Amino acid sequence: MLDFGKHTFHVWASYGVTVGLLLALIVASLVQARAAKARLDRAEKTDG
Amino acid sequence: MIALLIRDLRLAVRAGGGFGLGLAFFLIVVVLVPFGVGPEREILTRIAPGILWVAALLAALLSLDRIFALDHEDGSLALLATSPLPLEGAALMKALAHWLTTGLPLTLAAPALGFLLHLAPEAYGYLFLSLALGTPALSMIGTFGAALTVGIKRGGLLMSLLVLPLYVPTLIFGAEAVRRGAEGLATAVPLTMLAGITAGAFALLPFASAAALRVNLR
Amino acid sequence: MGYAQTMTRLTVTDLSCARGGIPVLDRVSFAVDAGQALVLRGPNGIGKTTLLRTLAGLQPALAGTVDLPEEEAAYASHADGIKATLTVEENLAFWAQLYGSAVPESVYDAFDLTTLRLRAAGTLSAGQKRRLGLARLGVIGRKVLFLDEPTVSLDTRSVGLFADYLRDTHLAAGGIAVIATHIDLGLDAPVLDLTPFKASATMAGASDEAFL
Amino acid sequence: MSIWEYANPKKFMATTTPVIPWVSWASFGLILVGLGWGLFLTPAAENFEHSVKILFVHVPSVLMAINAWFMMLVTSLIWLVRRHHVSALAARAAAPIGAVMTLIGLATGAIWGQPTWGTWWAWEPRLTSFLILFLFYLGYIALWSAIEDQDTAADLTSVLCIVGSVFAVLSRYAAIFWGQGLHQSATFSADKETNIDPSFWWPAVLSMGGFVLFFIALVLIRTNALIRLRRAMALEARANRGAS
Repeated sequence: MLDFGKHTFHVWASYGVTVGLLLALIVASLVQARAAKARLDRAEKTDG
Repeated sequence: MIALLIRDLRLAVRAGGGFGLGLAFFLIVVVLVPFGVGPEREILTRIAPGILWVAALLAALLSLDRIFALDHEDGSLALLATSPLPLEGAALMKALAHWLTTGLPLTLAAPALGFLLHLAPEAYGYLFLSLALGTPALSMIGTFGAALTVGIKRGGLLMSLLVLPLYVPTLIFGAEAVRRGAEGLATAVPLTMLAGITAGAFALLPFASAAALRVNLR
Repeated sequence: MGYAQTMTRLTVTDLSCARGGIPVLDRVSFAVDAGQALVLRGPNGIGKTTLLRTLAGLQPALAGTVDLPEEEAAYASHADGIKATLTVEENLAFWAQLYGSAVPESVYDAFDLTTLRLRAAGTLSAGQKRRLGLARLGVIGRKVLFLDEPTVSLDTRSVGLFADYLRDTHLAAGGIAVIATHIDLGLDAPVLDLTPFKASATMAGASDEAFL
Repeated sequence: MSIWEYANPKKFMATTTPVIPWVSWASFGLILVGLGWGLFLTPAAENFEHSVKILFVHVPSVLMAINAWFMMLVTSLIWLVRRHHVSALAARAAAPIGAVMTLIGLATGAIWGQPTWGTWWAWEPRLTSFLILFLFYLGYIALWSAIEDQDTAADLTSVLCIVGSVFAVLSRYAAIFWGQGLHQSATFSADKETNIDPSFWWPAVLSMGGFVLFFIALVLIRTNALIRLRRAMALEARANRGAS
């Protein structure tokens, strides 16, 4: 694992947190988007 | 305008506890703190300004959601909206009524409770002054929060979440003024900022509250 | 307590209004002259309350115009804004003060409240509270009244009292009243049935219209 | 064709949907390159050694946290003035992103300061004002979900956003004033690129660009999702009305 001297842990921790939170946000948004699309398709189907 | 203020004050007194409720809560919070923090004199003296201010803030918050909720339920809010009194004036009077029933008693009682927390002798004047300058802002900001959440069922908790962040500047400058007063430092800056925020709140928030009320009445 | 005899007139042209973002009434038009009343009829949910709230200015209309003398509208609904802990007198005094007028003694007799004058409003019966709510209209001195089911929970004698007040005091002095009610008030007022103005399900103007 | 053309939700969705993949990949690429470069190719700074690399995530997230709120303020004003549904939904879509950006800024700021302060959290003026901003975001998001009628929610949240912006600025000065009370002056304030020497400049700019595109892409995705949701609700409401 690349060694960043004294602050190795700190650097990796901050990147880990950042990527982790961004991924969580992306996943949540995509799940919400897919649910919205599904609901819309159902509404448009019954709307005829 | 004054008619609404007088009616609200009369309602607060008639409903019993109008003046006493906020005060009692303030007393309880201040009395609870030493139980949590311990009776050591040095600790209490140091945190006294902060505790008194946080207690005042929570007491103001406690009695906020009744400001518009009662009028909304019995329909007088709609009648007020169609009266010659503009909603901005109504919001202003409601804030003033809330301050008179909650903020003012707190300001008068706070120095007396300072003894319980071993507040530094020099700080009593600043405590009174900072509360006198700051509590009106608490009422006006609170009235805005109440106007935003008047239509929401069980909106009390949500209102606290909306209003507390808005209280931060007043709390910081208020408590800081007392703390610096206690240590004999210059308190001009925090006190002027405190007064500035209160003035700004009374200039901006009646209009924001009226806008929120109009939306909720739609 | 007569009103200035200026020609007060209420004209409504092509008014469309919505409830909860969905249009309920489309292109309602009518006019009411001074001293006249108009009774609104129609099935529940047709939009009587919505129309009255729009006329009183409590909510914006989707389209159309409402012309009435400036600052002369007053609204009264089921929720009559009575404070239980205040006495009858204090309730009326508050509304009078708010509208910048005084409480005329005649209003106590007109609504049979003389004996209840010093009673706390909370201790009144539903019918008495209703009469106090209506007495407010007599106190605020507004010429154009928009009344939503004013006679609910009133006994026949009180309904008669209210009808007399409307006819002999309010309308006689050149006032106007638009009333949504199913009870015959004995006023020889024209009746407007709102059914023909019911908005079609696909009418434009719904707040979601941009999404459809 | 004025830009207000895009206020029409269907048109907005039609024009933005093809753009989203491009912006998403561009932001992914920029972030990858920016952070990769920053992590592996830059030397250790004089007195901070490698912990300066934390800045490549801290600075962009902090900037995006502020810009997201500013964007919400602008879209709220557009909603109040022009009544365009898309801008109100864009504000609602941006709020969670801004909140997460603030959270990232707080976390990375705390990690960045830990070696100097010796603790994981210090009530340092900058971090404190971002903590307050985070509370504003929570209130805003909570208000949206507390109201059923969508137009009322849009109006009330817009008013809250405007008033909140004024108080957010006030809180910023209050936090700075209050921070001076700490007898330790802010030894470093991790201020923007200004105090970063040239060799760090490129990775910082790249990752910043990446974060901006990330924000845009996600706002578009979330706004379109909200538009579809709103359209579905409208269709369902019409179906109920038609049936009743």
